[in-house]
Amino acid sequence: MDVLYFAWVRERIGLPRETVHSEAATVMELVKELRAREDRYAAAFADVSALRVAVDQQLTEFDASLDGVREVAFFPPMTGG
Amino acid sequence: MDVLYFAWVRERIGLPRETVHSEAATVMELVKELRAREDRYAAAFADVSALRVAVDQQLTEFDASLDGVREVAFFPPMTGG
Amino acid sequence: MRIVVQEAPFDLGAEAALFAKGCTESGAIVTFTGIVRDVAGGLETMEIEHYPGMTEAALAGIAQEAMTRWALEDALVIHRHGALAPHEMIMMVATAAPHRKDAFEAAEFLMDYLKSRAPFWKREVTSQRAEWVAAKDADEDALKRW
Amino acid sequence: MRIVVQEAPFDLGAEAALFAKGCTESGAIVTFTGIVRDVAGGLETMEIEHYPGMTEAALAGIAQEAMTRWALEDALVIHRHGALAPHEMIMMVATAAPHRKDAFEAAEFLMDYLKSRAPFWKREVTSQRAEWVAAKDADEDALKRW
Repeated sequence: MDVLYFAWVRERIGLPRETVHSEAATVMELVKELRAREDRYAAAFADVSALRVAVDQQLTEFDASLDGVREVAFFPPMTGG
Repeated sequence: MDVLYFAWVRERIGLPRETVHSEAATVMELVKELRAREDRYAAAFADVSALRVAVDQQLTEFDASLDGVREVAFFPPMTGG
Repeated sequence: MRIVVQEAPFDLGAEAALFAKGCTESGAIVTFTGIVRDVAGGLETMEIEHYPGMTEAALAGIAQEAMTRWALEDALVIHRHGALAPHEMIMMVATAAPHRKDAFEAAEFLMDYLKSRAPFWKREVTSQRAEWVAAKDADEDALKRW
Repeated sequence: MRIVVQEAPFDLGAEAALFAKGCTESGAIVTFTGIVRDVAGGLETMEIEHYPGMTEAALAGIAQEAMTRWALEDALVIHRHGALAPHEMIMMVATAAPHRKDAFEAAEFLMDYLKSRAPFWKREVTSQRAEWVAAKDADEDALKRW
């Protein structure tokens, strides 16, 4: 699936998007896999309460299922308007 | 002093403005004098709770003093906006 | 602070742009525009009577009160009088503030006060009859929240 | 209902006039415009990042929710992204309704949701540093009233 990063999450990880092959059943499982990869991921995902997640472009929670999902995006709380 | 009428008060009395010589001390005393004049005044001032009054172009109450006042206006509740 | 009372139409787009251009410290601009509605059907004209002299003073007083109560950079009130056709714009207010909450609240305050405390009276004229618009209890009640 | 996400500036006056022109059943039109403020001093650009695809869907969802909750004739949302200078307009919303209460509430609802639920992120760039704008608790709290 495609994993997207925005704002300081993008900066910390150092790329805006990547394709990830994962068997993770939930967003949180995916986060744990990403954290284990490298320090920059561990740093970006250190505190998920500071993050928001969208699955297939819909805001959701970290316990959301990844079944059939094509796109997951991680980013800080939004600051539009 | 000048006495002004607006909206249906103006229509009922039949004129927009007139000069009134009165010794009335308060708005309510002036209303009583006007009521006593003719039926059209009595009709216009029958129920002062349906009216509003401005003294020298400031909204006020019917017990307001007329001491030194140049202009009194009677009208229904306003419907601007 | 600009207060305009006029019979002629005004240009919402031009007024909004002009107002915004004059605001250099604000993060939030709110405009409200009131339009003649033909609620019952058959409305030919909405006649708006006002009290020249007092109208301008009352609007300026209401706008000054808004400037005092909220952290506004500027406020604008435009109100027309005379005979208006359905869908014509009657009036507009605009507020500019550092924060959106102030701009919104001040605009609502201006509208609530302008509805019930500025000397305007509306009369609806159809081919059948002409009738003064009655003040709504809800409009008087709206003042209580401020 | 029109949703626009663009890098280019928009023309508040032209957009407000166009929106009003399209509304034939409304008595009340509210617009809100957000402008880049230089709060701390020294702001060179406000960079706005967004999530193409999701942004449009999120704004449309929020506007649709407003249309459902209030008796709106129409709603408009315009939001820019990219690098903006101080005093540039970032975004606007407009609402049209028969009554002013609906138009005001819906515009405030749109703003509150757009602040915290549309995928935009602001970064303030000065000559010294570049810093992501932190979400405010007050903005998250503002959602609770709806």
